[in-house]
Amino acid sequence: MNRKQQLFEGVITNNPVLVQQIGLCATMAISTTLFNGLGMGLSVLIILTCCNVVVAAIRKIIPEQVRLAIFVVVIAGFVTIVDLLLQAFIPALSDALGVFIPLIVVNCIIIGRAEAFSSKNSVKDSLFDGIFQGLGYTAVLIAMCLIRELLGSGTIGGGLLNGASSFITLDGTGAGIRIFPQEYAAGILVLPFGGFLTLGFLYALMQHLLSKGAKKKDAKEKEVQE
Amino acid sequence: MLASLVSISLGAILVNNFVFSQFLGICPFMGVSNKMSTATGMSVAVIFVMTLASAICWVINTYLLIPLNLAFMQTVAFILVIAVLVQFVEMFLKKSIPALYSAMGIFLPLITTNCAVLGVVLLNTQNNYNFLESVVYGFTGGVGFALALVLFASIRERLEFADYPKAFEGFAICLVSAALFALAFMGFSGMKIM
Amino acid sequence: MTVIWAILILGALGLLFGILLAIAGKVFAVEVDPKEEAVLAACAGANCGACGYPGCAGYAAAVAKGEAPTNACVPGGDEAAKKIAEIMGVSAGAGEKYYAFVRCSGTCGHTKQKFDYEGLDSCIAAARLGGGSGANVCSFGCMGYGDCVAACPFDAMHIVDGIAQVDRSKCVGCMKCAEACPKNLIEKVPATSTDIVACRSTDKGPVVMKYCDKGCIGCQKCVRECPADAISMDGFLAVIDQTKCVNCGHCSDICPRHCIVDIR
Amino acid sequence: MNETKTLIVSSSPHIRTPRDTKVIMLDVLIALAPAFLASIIFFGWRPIMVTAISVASCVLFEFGYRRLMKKPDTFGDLSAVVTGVLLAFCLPPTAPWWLPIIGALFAIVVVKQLFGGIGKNFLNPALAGRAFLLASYAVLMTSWRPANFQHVDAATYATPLASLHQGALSSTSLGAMLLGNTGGCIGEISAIALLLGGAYLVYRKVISLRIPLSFIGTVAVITLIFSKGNGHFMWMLQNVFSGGLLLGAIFMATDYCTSPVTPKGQIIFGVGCGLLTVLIRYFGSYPEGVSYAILIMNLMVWMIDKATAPRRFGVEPKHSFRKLWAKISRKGRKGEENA
Amino acid sequence: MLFKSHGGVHPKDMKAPANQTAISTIPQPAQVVIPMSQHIGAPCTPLVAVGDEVKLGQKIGEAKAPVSAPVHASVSGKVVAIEPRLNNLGNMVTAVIIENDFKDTPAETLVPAPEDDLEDPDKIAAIIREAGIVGMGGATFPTAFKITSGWGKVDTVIINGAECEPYITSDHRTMLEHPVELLKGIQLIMRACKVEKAYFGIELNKKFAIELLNFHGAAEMGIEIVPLKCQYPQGAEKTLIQTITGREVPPGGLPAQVGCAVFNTFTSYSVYRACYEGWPAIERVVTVSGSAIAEPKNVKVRVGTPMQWVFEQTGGFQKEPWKIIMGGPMMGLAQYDLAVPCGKGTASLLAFAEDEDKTVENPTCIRCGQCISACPMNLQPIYMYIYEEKGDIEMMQKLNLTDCVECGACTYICPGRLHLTHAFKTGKAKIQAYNAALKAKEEAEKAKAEEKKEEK
Amino acid sequence: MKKAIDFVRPALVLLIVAAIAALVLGGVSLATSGRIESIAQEKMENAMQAVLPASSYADTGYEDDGEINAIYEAPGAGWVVQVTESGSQGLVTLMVGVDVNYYCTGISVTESSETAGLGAIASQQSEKGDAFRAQFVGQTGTVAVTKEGGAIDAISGATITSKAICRGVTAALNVCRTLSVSNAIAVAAPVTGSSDASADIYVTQTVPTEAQPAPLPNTEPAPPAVNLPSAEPGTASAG
Ligand SMILES: Cc1cc2nc3c(=O)[nH]c(=O)nc-3n(C[C@H](O)[C@H](O)[C@H](O)COP(=O)(O)O)c2cc1C
Ligand SMILES: Cc1cc2nc3c(=O)[nH]c(=O)nc-3n(C[C@H](O)[C@H](O)[C@H](O)COP(=O)(O)O)c2cc1C
Ligand SMILES: Cc1cc2nc3c(=O)[nH]c(=O)nc-3n(C[C@H](O)[C@H](O)[C@H](O)COP(=O)(O)O)c2cc1C
Ligand SMILES: Cc1cc2nc3c(=O)[nH]c(=O)nc-3n(C[C@H](O)[C@H](O)[C@@H](O)CO)c2cc1C
Ligand code: SF4
Ligand code: SF4
Ligand code: SF4
Ligand code: SF4
Ligand code: FES
Repeated sequence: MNRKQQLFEGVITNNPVLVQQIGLCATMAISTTLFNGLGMGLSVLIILTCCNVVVAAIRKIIPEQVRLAIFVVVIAGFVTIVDLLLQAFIPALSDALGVFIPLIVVNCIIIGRAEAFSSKNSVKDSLFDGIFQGLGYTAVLIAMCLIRELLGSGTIGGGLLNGASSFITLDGTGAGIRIFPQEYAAGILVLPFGGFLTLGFLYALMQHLLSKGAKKKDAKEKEVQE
Repeated sequence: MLASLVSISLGAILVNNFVFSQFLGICPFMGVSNKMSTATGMSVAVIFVMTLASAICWVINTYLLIPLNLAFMQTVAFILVIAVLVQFVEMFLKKSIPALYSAMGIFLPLITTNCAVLGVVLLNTQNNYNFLESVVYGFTGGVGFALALVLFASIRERLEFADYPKAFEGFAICLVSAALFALAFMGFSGMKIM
Repeated sequence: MTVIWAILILGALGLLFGILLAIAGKVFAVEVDPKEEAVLAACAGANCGACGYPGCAGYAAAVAKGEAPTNACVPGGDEAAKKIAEIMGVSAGAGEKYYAFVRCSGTCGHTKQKFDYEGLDSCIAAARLGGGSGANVCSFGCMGYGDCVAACPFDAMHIVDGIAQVDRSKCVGCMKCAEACPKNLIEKVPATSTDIVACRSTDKGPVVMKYCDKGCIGCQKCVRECPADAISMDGFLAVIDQTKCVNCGHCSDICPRHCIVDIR
Repeated sequence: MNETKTLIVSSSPHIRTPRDTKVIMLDVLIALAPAFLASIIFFGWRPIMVTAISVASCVLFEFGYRRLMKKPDTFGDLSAVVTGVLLAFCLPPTAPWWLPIIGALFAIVVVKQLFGGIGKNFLNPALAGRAFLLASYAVLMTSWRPANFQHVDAATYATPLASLHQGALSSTSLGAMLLGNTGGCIGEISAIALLLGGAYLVYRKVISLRIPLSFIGTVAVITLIFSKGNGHFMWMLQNVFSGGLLLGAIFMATDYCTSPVTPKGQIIFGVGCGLLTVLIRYFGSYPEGVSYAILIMNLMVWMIDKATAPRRFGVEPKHSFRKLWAKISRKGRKGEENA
Repeated sequence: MLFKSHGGVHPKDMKAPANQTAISTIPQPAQVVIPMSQHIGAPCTPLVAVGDEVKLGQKIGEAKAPVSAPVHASVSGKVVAIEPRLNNLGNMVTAVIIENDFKDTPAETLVPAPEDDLEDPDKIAAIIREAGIVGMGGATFPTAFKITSGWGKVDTVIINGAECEPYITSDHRTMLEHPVELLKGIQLIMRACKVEKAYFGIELNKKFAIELLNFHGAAEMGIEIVPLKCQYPQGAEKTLIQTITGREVPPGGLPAQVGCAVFNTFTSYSVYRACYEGWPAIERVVTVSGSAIAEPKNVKVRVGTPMQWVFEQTGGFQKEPWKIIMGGPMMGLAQYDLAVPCGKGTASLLAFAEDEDKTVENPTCIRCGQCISACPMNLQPIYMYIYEEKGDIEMMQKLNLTDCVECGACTYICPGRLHLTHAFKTGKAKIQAYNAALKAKEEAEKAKAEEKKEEK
Repeated sequence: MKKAIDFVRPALVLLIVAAIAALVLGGVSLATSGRIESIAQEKMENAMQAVLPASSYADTGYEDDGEINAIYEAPGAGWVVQVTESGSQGLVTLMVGVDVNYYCTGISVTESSETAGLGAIASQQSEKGDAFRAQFVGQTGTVAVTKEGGAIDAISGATITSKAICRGVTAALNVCRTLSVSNAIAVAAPVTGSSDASADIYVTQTVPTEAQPAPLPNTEPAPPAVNLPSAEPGTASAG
């Protein structure tokens, strides 16, 4: 398998959120500060990769009737581990993400990749698939966070960066770098409404760029033909 | 007692609607709302599974996990129960009541990976609901989901006649519409009946 | 102790459910269309609902029944679409390739109008006025309101200079456009044909002369000069038999009205 | 054939009413004028500024969007002006200058034009704009000032609705509410001015009475039955004449694009708005429920329309009530004949 | 007005200009073009050949089918051609072209029927049929067939004097100038239909006509004059029946199903002329009006007179015409060729100098719902329109698009300037084509199945 | 025989997978549970320190009655009460410090979903928020906003939230009184003001089980949520 292409697919052409349209709940729910987004993205990346590897490893011994049940147990196991680790070492993140950490279990991306990819591919391929898909997911999350945080509270890097000194803090207390005063920020963007709206516009942007890309490709092909 | 049930119901259906304010079950909400008929079928299935899952998981949590100090295993146990439950119900319906299966059963697999179902049982434990409250929360949460789904399906029918930029075709315009739904549903925020 | 309990409980649950499911699988076994299963296997299996069907199984069933398109699985992408198409035996590239062709050359400035039309932008609607021909004096010609354009699912049809024109780089030959045209102007032509009569008027020559600079007047020059004897007359209209045509392009060169077009 | 000039041919009919979209929108603007006047009298120059900015930005955004998307211009139909005025009318007079601009951006671009412009949007743009602002800038949107002729302490000023929300009758007199000598959003204060505008719209047949009457009627009935404070009647009257109820029922619930088109549907819509308004006023966290009530009902319009198709001509009415009515009216006719 | 009808619009009636003066006559044209099909139903076969001399009122087209009506020469002279000519529908139809000798030599058949015959329904119907009388209200349905097919079902005759379309005043002038003849004609129709009672619905903008008819003893003849609210389309058959009797003709049904038969005012007058004077339907009163017309008026026009001639003889155009309509402004047909002849059903010729239908570049529905309030058939034009545009046959049928009577009320009122009625006409065609295709497919399948059976 | 395997195999595989999962989970849980608990403890500790500085706190075991969630006793210093009230948008959870004379020593809003810019000010660490919370220090008896005749200036535009907090503080003060009556820890101060009708208070422990606050391994103790009052408790009392 071509890794470069696999990466490109994971992040762009087969992006889990923007193209496969799955894993939406958490994407919208937690993308309010960079801290949350990054935390969630990386958690999913890790869980996805682990699950992919394990599922790929045991794919041949799974009986059909209990396939789903086994996937679910594997996934839930890793999710719980990550959940416990977060609680123990990054409690701020655990607090912020709340119920959405255990909900990674049902995040369609993970089951989806287990069913669609790693139950049919080798361990190595699955490992990379997990990483790349996770990266694609994280990228979208970060984009969402940046937009929503900037417009919704006037800051960038909330939780992670600390305004005055630009210090990176891992305990989620960073206030973020203030771009404009809070009083002008459209706070609604950090509410559910903002999640839907931002993802909608992001998706439209993606579609626009993809179609532009396709057009260019077409034009090029034509040129080549001529 | 009744008051608390009423307030749980109101909360689950309107105030903290699963889709528009809790962000749960968005994937099927987006996926199945394109036709009114599929939306209603899915609605029934979700209500059914959410109620049943709430009940069973409450029992498992209260009589197995808590006494044995296994709260950390909630997620694993719940999702296992849900997955098996859904699969079991699906098989049962397919064989025994094909008519019902074709109306609602075909939506069942979609529900396993619906955050709303796991979400509702996790919220049940988080809120320390008793058995009755859990079941009511499960049921009314499902009703809230169904309400959102059916209303959204009707608006998507109307969207067929709207005229949006090409880049917004499909998923994007649906998300924007859902955003406007969430905006309207904010009217219920903070509502309490006492 | 906790760990042991954990293993016991989860193990017991696993055992219980495993047996339950295994038994259920036997007891509730239902015959499934093998095609359906194959399609299901080819889907991404995310049960995401993006296809618009209730889950992958619902979609697979619809595909197997031939009710759903083979390329609706969004997460599966092209790969899944290809596989599903294979399973369903819908081979994309098999057989001869066809394109749609609009048999009219009456672009703006070459035809006459009876009146100024006002109303719906639709050929069928326009054809309700002026005795079925819309504002055109030519009762055969393209009206250019683009019902065919709207019908084309591949954006291959466009109104250029007042009449419909096929963009061959996009046309797949589905002929949805032909169904939409109230004038029956659109014809399926093999990709190999190079010379086509772009007119459908069977009116007499002098009549055609009056209303269109480009219409076939039935002079029979092409019939006479065709080296392959591929052209015959249908009333006052030249018709090329594409099975006989040798693609020499002579007719399009000599047609005095330039209504035989060379689309090489 | 008339060779000199080709005639126009179109399908019948060949004549049309002079009342096009622009005329209708102009009528709405005329109907809004009294309320505008009242707001100037009671709030001074600020309403002029807020309204002007709101209208200008609505028109500009509409123009800009359509240009950007290479669509034909539509600002000439004045619907953007109406949206602008109504958006301004549901802002507090103290709103800073940039507030209506943000509201207009959202209302016109996201809510209206993104869906294709007039007639295609499913949410009332002005109200959606207000909801957006309310959730984003709650402080600015809930800072009230008393009207010019009110003798109250400005520092602790609360609108009549705020006290109704607390479950007590407002100290503002009914007369003041009718005239507009009270606090509130720019366009909502004067009940008389709004009713005047409503009467004009009904007279010009721009709106029918179905939505406003069923809306206001529902609120009146429910607040009368479930009244708080002392004085059932006063409670009902204050509920009807305070807040945005009249503005909403006459000008916003009647917005063509976002209300049902069938007569029966309009009544259901109005009743729904009324119920939700009271529900939110009584139990919600906001003192005012009108805007959200209308927004929520907007979501149901398509379903309501589908469910309330008029009875097919020439087919016996299905519902027994209608049958009964048909019988009664037939009897009446017989009686007439006998007499 | 007994029952209130649903829907309706109130366009400015514009009747005054042509209504001021009495009906006048215009010189005959040098040539008349008489299409063989001036009615709903089968076309006539020509009875004459090129070169034949014909007399005034001579039957020149024979109606063989039951739903048809013969045509007569409207001038005396020589047949110079029998060829396809453009008619008001934009189609080329067979027409007899007669060179006028300006002598008006009457045919032998032009004699009043014997008094006794006028007591016998069968005979009256036969006279009406022979006279080629068709519905003059615009639909041109053969009147004799309407009468005979209603026997046993019809208990009420309704005379349509609504004349609800703006501009048109030909029926009104007829009422004013021939009240007695008109009433006698109605009496004949009642007799022919075997009913005792007739309602004569007249809109309230013709108050004087109502008084005049009452003065001439309408009531004694069993004719009840029913004043109607001025509202378009008050004169539409189904609406009129509903307003006057409270009965509603079911969808797709005929008036006879609810015991009614509706006849136009000028039809009734023509019946009088045929029975008492022997005249076939060769002349009718036409309103010439519109903003491009110099002198709006009502004139008697021979069937087959080209429009051009009528316009020239009535004073011509004062401004260049922009649109020319045969029929009323709401339901009439726009014409592009002035050579088109007037027919039996031509109640008016209108010429507009400017854009009276106020077309806009981008018709946009604003969901005002006015079309729903305006529709006399309780339809939902706004939804019919969007589904028609989408080509959704199923929804079109669900919305009862085929119930539309194409009255144009919705289009008139639409502030968004949508081409609603046009879309419904198109939609009906689409539904028809779709159903035809369905039927064909079904039949083909049936045939196949039978073939298979036979093979077995 | 083959059939039996058909049934058993899936079950066994599921069993094994589940068992492994459980094993791993159990291990991780074991390894982390100590830390997780101590973190929770620490959080609580910090919140309590902020409203009533003391060397140790002991859970009195007060049963959650829907309003008062828990009472912690700081021997000699007073109590910290966790109260939940319903605010404007949802529930508001407070920590209220109460000294032995039933004066409020400080409050902190630990959880709320009030509107940003309005009710949320009450929980914010901003000038306005600090000033608002500082008003409660030294209050006793029934605490109320000025509109209702009390001494607390409501956050402007957020009277509902302010009132909810006043209710919470009042409830906390009252519950401590009844507590002390039944427990006889308090020295002076007769019970005044309205007493909570709740008589069914029982106290399981008066001595803390874990006397030592958990040590903080990596992080500095967070700053107190509330600035200490400038005014003395006594002078600010509403009497
Ligand atoms: C919308 C509409 C409006 C009509 N208006 C009139 C009218 O004003 N006067 C009239 O005589 N017929 C009118 N008609 C025609 C009548 O429905 C009906 O055809 C006629 O009265 C029957 O009489 P006839 O057969 O003698 O023409 C109208 C029809 C329609 C569909
Ligand atoms: C095929 C056909 C058959 C008809 N049969 C009758 C009939 O038997 N009796 C009748 O009164 N009218 C009959 N009509 C006339 C219609 O009811 C109606 O008068 C005619 O379509 C004109 O419509 P309008 O009068 O509304 O314009 C028939 C019309 C058609 C097209
Ligand atoms: C969007 C919105 C959010 C609000 N949020 C709060 C809130 O969080 N806390 C609060 O006390 N009041 C809130 N209110 C205001 C209350 O509903 C009520 O109007 C206010 O408490 C009246 O108090 P005042 O006298 O301080 O203005 C909100 C109002 C709106 C419109
Ligand atoms: C009776 C009436 C009420 C209207 N109400 C609104 C309104 O509440 N909000 C708004 O944005 N536009 C309103 N409009 C203007 C117009 O319909 C609207 O801006 C559309 O462009 C989008 O809904 C109204 C128009 C009319 C005729
Ligand atoms: S409709 Fe089909 S055949 Fe016609 S132009 Fe488009 S792709 Fe080609
Ligand atoms: S080809 Fe046919 S459908 Fe297409 S524009 Fe011409 S007339 Fe219309
Ligand atoms: S044209 Fe048809 S739809 Fe329109 S008002 Fe008339 S009957 Fe109704
Ligand atoms: S009258 Fe026109 S604008 Fe109004 S609803 Fe009907 S179609 Fe739409
Ligand atoms: S992530 Fe929630 S349903 Fe898919």
